[in-house]
Amino acid sequence: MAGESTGHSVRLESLDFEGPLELLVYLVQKNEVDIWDIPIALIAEQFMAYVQAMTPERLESAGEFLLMAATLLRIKSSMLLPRPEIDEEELEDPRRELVLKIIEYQQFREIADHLREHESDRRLVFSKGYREAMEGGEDGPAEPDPERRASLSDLLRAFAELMRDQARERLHRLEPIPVTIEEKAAFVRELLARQGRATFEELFVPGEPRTHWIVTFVALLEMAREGEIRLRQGETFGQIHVYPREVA
Amino acid sequence: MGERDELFDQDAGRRKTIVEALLFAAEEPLSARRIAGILDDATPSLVVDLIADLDADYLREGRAFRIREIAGGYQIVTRPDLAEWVASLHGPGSPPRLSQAALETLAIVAYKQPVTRAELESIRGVGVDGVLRTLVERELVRIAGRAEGIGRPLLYGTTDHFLEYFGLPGLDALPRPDELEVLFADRERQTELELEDEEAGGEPGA
Amino acid sequence: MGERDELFDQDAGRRKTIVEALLFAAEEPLSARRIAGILDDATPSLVVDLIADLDADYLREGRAFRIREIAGGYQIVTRPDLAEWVASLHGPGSPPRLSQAALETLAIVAYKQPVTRAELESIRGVGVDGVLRTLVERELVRIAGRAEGIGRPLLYGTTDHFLEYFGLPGLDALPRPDELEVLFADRERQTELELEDEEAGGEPGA
Repeated sequence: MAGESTGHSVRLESLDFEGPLELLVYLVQKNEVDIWDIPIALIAEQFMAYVQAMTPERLESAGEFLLMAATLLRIKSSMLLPRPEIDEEELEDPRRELVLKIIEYQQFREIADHLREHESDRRLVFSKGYREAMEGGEDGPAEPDPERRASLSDLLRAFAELMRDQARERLHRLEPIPVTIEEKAAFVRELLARQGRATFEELFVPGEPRTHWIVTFVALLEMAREGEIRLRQGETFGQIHVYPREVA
Repeated sequence: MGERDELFDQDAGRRKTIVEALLFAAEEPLSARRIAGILDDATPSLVVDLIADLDADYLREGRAFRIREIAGGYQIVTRPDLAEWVASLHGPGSPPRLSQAALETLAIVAYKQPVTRAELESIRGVGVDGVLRTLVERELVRIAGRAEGIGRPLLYGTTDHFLEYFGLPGLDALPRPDELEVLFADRERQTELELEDEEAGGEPGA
Repeated sequence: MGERDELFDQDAGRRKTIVEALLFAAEEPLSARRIAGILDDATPSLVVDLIADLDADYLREGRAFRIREIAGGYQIVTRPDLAEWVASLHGPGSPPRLSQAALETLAIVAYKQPVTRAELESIRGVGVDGVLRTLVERELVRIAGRAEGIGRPLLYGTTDHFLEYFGLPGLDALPRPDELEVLFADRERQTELELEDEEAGGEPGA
């Protein structure tokens, strides 16, 4: 088995491993070696071959691969040291820690596979998409999910974005605002008149300076407050739609 | 019954089941046209028949729901006589969603507490009277004392209910700014008002 | 049938209908406890019976939906064999599947919670910043507090939505590590390992 070591490296290069443990699991399986008695020289050699062939795009995680390579080399050299005769029972196999890590990682990969199956199953079934289901009112359908609870993530994002906006504000404070709220409101009205409704992003012209977007946004808030338009969002990260008031 | 009829019945049953699944899972009332379009091998008027058939099933079997025609479409809704039970689902347990303004204000209170109204307004750049009132009413924010200095303005802080609402074990579980960076950084692109649907799944870099 | 029994039957039927209306109208899975609380005159175990009864009705009547136990509650969902029809309603809008990296990270969080980012990274052998962000944003992972010790790092755990997303009744529906088909043969030594690593789970000699 050990003889044909280098033969693997060619095909190995073309594979994509997210991290060093994934690569190790692959090598252990591919070489069909006993996890409890890993031929460390062989595995280290193949591992290094992969690392050396890593493409520039993968360099982001190169540090992690290199660290593992160093570990493998250290284990390899300590395996070569003559072992003292005493207390062989107590002497730890230098590979042990690594093996435990590989096994633990592999276990979680299997759990991940398990989760993947659940994910697939779950995607085959649908719960009721419409929540307001009470007969009686004649006021037509309610807006989808109007009462979704704000999550911690919503809260944190709100703060993170405020902080960023503030940092930005400080940088841009002196910029004159070259467009007025009225102008942007007129733009929104015109768009709505033309197409009946608009998605949120249609209103923010790509390439415009950020200040324009802010003004558009303020104009929208103003118009919503005045009841001139209505904003609807079906789901958390879903599209926000802008409607003129008249549309029921 | 001839084989042909049997086939026909099977087909009708299959179509009815599909119509039912569609009505059940749709977010809004579905028109017979739309359903027929999905079924592909049925006309709108056949769909209307199937829907009537389903509704009759519900009536006969004593189901808790019926089909109603709303806004040019059909929808499965719970029976009116069960309204009070259904209403108890949406009791005080689920107050309306917090507005973005409320969320932002709350975020600032959480991080800067104890904080005065003036500070909140200076950060948000708009008045926060109404928002603050709502937050206090919903027991997410409380008055935490008075500041020193001129006018001794009220100070605001978050409540225990705030922690409960967001599932936080304690105030110190709020990510610090540096941790927030890690959790929410890189959103620059996406923050540009979500030009693309941002849930682009894969996390190649990680 | 005596008058008494008839009354009883009427009552059981009425309760079943209410349970059905509640399940139908709720936007999230409802626990038997919650339903029992609303019914007021039923125990959770009676509710479980009524739900089983309803589910049997759906099966018998060939309804397009069934009842599933998800995230510690019950929910009416469409039958899996109708998935392609229902999916055509929603168009391509359904959220993307989780990446492999996200799934692996989530698996570790589920088993090791509460867990720090450093622990996640040490098990996966790669950074998890981006993945963690996605998982928090998709509300599959929550902040569960802070660890003791230097820097008091944030701790992460899974959410209820995690269970909903995977259609799991509860965390204990996940396989135990010793139930996994670990492909690295040598079961015996592996069992040894687990005994050392965890609290001795009491799974004597495989």
